[in-house]
Amino acid sequence: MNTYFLQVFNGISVSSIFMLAALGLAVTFGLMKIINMAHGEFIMIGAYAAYIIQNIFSRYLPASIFDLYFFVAIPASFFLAGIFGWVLEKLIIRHLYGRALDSILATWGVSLVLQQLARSIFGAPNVDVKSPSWLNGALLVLPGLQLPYKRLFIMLLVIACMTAIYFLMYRSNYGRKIRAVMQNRAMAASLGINTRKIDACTFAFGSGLAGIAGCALTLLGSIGPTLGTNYIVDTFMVVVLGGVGSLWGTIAGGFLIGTGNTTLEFLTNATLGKVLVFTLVILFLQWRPKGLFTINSRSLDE
Amino acid sequence: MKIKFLPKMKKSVIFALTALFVSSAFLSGCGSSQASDSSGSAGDSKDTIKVGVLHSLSGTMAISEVSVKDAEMMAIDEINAKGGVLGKKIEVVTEDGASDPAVFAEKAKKLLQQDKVATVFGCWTSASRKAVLPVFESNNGLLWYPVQYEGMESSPNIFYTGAAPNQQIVPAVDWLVKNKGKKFFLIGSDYVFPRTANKIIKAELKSEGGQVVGEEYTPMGHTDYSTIINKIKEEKPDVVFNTLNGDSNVAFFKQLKDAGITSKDLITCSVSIAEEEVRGIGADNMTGQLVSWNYYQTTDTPENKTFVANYKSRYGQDRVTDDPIEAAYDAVYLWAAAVEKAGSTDVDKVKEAAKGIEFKAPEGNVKIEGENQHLWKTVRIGEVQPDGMIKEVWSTPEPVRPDPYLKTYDWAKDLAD
Amino acid sequence: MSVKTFLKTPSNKVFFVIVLLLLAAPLFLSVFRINLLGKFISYAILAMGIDLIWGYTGILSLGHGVFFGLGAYAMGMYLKLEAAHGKLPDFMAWSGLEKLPAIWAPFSNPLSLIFIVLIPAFLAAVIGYLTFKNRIRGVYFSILSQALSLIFVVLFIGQQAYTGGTNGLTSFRTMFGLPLAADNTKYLVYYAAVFLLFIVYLYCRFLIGHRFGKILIAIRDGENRVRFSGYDPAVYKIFVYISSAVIAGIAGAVFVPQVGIISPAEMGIVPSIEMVIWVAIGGRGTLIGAVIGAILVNGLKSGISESFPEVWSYFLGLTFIAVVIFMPEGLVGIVKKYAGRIAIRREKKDKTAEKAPSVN
Amino acid sequence: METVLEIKDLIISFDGFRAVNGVTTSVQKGEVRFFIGPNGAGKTTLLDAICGRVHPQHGSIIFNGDKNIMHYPEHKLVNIGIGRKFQVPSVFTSLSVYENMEVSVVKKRGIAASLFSEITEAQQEKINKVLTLVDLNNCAGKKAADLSHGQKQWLEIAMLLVQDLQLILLDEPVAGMGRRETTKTGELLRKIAQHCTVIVVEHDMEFVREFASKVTVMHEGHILDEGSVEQVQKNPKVIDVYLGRGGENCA
Repeated sequence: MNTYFLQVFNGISVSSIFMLAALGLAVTFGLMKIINMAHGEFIMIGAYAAYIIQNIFSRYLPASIFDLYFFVAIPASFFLAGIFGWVLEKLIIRHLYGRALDSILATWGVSLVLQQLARSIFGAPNVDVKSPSWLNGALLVLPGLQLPYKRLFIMLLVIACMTAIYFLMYRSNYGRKIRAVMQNRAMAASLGINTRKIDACTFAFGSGLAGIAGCALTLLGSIGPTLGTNYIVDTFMVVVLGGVGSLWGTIAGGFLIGTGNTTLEFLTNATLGKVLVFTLVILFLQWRPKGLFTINSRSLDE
Repeated sequence: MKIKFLPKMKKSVIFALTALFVSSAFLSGCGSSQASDSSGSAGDSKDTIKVGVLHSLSGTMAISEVSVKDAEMMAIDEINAKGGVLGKKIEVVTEDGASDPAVFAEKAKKLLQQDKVATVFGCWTSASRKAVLPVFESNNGLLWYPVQYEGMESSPNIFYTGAAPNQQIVPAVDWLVKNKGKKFFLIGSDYVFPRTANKIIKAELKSEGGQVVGEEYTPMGHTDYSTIINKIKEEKPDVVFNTLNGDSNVAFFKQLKDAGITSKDLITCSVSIAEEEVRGIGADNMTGQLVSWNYYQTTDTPENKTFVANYKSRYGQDRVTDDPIEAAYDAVYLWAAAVEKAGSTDVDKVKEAAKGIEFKAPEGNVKIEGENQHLWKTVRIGEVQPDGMIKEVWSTPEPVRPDPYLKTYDWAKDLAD
Repeated sequence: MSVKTFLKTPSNKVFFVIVLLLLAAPLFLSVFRINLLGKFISYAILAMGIDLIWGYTGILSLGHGVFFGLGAYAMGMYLKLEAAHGKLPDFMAWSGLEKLPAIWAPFSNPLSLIFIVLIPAFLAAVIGYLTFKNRIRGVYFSILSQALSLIFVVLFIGQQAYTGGTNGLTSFRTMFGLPLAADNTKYLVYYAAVFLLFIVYLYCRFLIGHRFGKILIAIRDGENRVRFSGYDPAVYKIFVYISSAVIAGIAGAVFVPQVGIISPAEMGIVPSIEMVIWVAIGGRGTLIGAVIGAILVNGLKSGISESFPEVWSYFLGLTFIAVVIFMPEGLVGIVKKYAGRIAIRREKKDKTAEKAPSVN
Repeated sequence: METVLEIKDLIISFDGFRAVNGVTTSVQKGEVRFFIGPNGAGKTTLLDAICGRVHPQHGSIIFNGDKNIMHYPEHKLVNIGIGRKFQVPSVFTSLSVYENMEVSVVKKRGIAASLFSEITEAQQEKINKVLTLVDLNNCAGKKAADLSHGQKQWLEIAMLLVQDLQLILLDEPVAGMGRRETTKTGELLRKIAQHCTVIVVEHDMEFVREFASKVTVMHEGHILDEGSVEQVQKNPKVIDVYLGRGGENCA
């Protein structure tokens, strides 16, 4: 019984990780139609940002406040990845609007450079980020049924990010501007919106979200130059399955792929589970090529 | 401005020619210039002996292989500082295998055919070794392979300085059954080494009355182990035998700890985690867990004290040494000793001379077994310490004879044909 | 088509020069370099296939490594059985198989080499039919094709007993009875590769040269317009996808005897995207660009990564960004532009010369 | 007169929003029918339905008396005689003008035909004739990408003309054109109408007045009125929703 309950929890937990990793992509891909193959590398930048903050805390600050580093690391990851994203947009992405296929190729070049950059700076081997002690341990629901705090924390973080995105995109003036630019650039520009600035900020925001994901992933996995490559295909599948341009789609896509992965892995094995999930997603997309949550609009057709 | 008068068609022809010549220039590049200076025996010119170092310096395997390359370079420099081999300096040709077996094969061909090196130190993964094996055999080259592996191989052109299964896995299982319990859960990355290792373990457990309660493989780069940990919890094994590789280990141990399982609750024994990997995992995530190797940085020999000190002073105090690093270091010395004994770098002569050669290695005495070109090695089971070092908890009293095909074990009869 | 008409187009002329150079290469390169060049030729064949589907039809497939791999594995399986001399291949024995699995059985016969073509064709037909009929296109197709290559890599690694796992297939000894390690065999294999390069080029030229090629470009420019002009773009796309997959399969089969190994590492996401780079750098939508791109990039890769392995990633990444953004037409595009400019200048000069009174 | 197109009770909705809501009308042979109406009236959606791009939830579209359009895939509609020009000029920009026409003129559109059969002389003549008609015969070798906006529109119309169609659908053919180009397009429209029926969606009222034989005014998915230009202009409802604010809508 406990096993099955825990499995459900695992499914939700893995879903939340996928959602977190895919959120930034939902912004850059969904809103801007830029396929950022370097998205995984922004996750990596976030992870290394956490590593740097941890090192600063352990080296220069009293040990008593070491556990608080994570609260600094999350915004630091967001900003570092965001700055990288902003620079990238200014240098490269802005040449690629409306050239979705080319954006795949160019950003893949970016991912190569960023990986090698990480290797040059931090070395090829993995580095260790110590989780803050308040995240160690687990919530004891029943004897034998423990829910790790880290996984609960990531779930909360996802909810927080989602809420933030929701308010930013749908309840703020800035969000209105973003949506205006993404839907009709010329019209928005003629209304006096600085579309160039909006583009750069949106891309930086999406990249920053990837950074937060990277920071959170240090709790669960390895931190190395190739960290991002482990997530890139999964996150794209999440966004595509959910439906491009829809926040709900990303949530649903993350949930389906996450629980699908864990359930099939539990029933069969990890290799087969992964193959089955991807095959099912590909088949599903044959039936609904635009994903679960489609925005039916003529402008998207061509 | 002569170009101007060329018709436009010819422009593109010229372009094609330039492009081709550029690439063929790269093709023939260093090779052709160096090919000429090789005399009689391989890689042996007037005052230097050329050797190849072939590891992944880029790509996913660079994580592990760069340190191994460093150890080989250190050994070569040490030997050169003492006057070299046969009175000649060793000259190194480094190649990058780029974590791609096909590139390994290509670079091995280059080292043997173009550079005509006397020997090659290199490879890490079984895939890369299998890729270069036919190259070394058909060119009669010599490869020194420094990593523990799954066995079932004994190429006449390869010397294996890492552990064969009977020098790592087999004794570890035996010790675990006697000291920790009989119920085993096997977890590994989905590739050749873990699958073969687990076949061996299963056969051994059967003969020792042990039991396998679960066997799971995850794709390379798998990042979520919650489901498998859940399966482990359900099966309640005494021992988790871990053959995961690379990044997956980090995820596995971090998540195992989160699930409330520490070495006090459940012992794991890993055979692909050495000091270098422990650093990436975080020592606190696997304190008290077991590993099985032939060498640790803490191994108590005078040779090791010098080795560790030299390695650190050369590459940085924060660097650690581990088993493959040490095995790679040994390989260079063993080759040098064999060349001295043979009085030549000729592959056949070196192979003949290498039989039975002994070396006081950092891990203690090692000896080349002539029959299969593996090393006699001491087996050590160690426990991960909070500082990331590994403390030896048990070792074989003597070096163990290598037996890649497990011929001397009754239970292994059906494994190898 | 006569040789004369063939040589009328500049790009055919350039290709002809390249083939001549390749044929002459053994005169001035060592066997090792010839072997390496043979590998590049297999990549050049592959690049033409990718150019057909990406450069001409505008479909970016990030899963062509799979087709390359399938062709290569078909070849590898045949060579492996030839090396095993009727016994079970070594890796199967370790993996616990007792007899040859059914999917391997046909490969003891040389006729099975037809699978080099058939397997990629079949897979491409199924995937193409599903995705193109369902109008999955653009980035969606690219992402799906990427997932496809991930699926295949995971499967091939996981099915160790049948595929050799991460090790792949290696240790081939002979090909049709000829020892692969012998220099003469290497030359033979090399010339076979050049021959296939030529054949595949002719095939692509044939496709492109007719109205079919214009329809492909039309699909790239405006698929809806094509549809409302009465064509079913899906049928064309499926056909091109299959052609391109078959070419990739042939390239894989050319690759194996030269390199001596095929492993899942050759069919993954990274190699699949690198293949597209060659075409992009050479010049998409021109067959000759694909050929030049593949040979040039791989030549550089061998050269640069031999000397500076760390630099290669930077170099490749930056080149790629630069090519995509600043020279989307690739090297061939630059040459055309440069040549075009010269031609215009020449024309102007000619005109002024006409007007001016003759000097002599 | 012969009825070319018969639309009955057509309902088309996207996510619950009814873009076309119960449209019934018929188009006679030789007509130049204009659909007009404010933005979002459902004109383009109606056009999309006639050429099979969107599938109506309810109703029927019958072509030439017995051909139900919904039974044909989009690419087959050319074969029964319906062609469509898009709002944004959509020609094959990387091909030359002549190649654009070549792709359009052929009747056998299978793979084998496009690989093995060349253009016949009759087809070549036809292309030249039509190119002369649209005044593009001088730029046959030019890349379509290098044409002006108006020329692209004409090329697209020319591509329809070589296809021997019975019904041509034009979506805003003069949008973005100057006065002179517009007049030229209008003349072209007259010539086309001699051979086949034309349905036009257009905002430019001046253009409508000059060339329409019959006008259908749409508003929020419904047909508001139908008849000659003079007739509908007198309808107070039409004046109210459309013509009254016509000034701002005219492009």
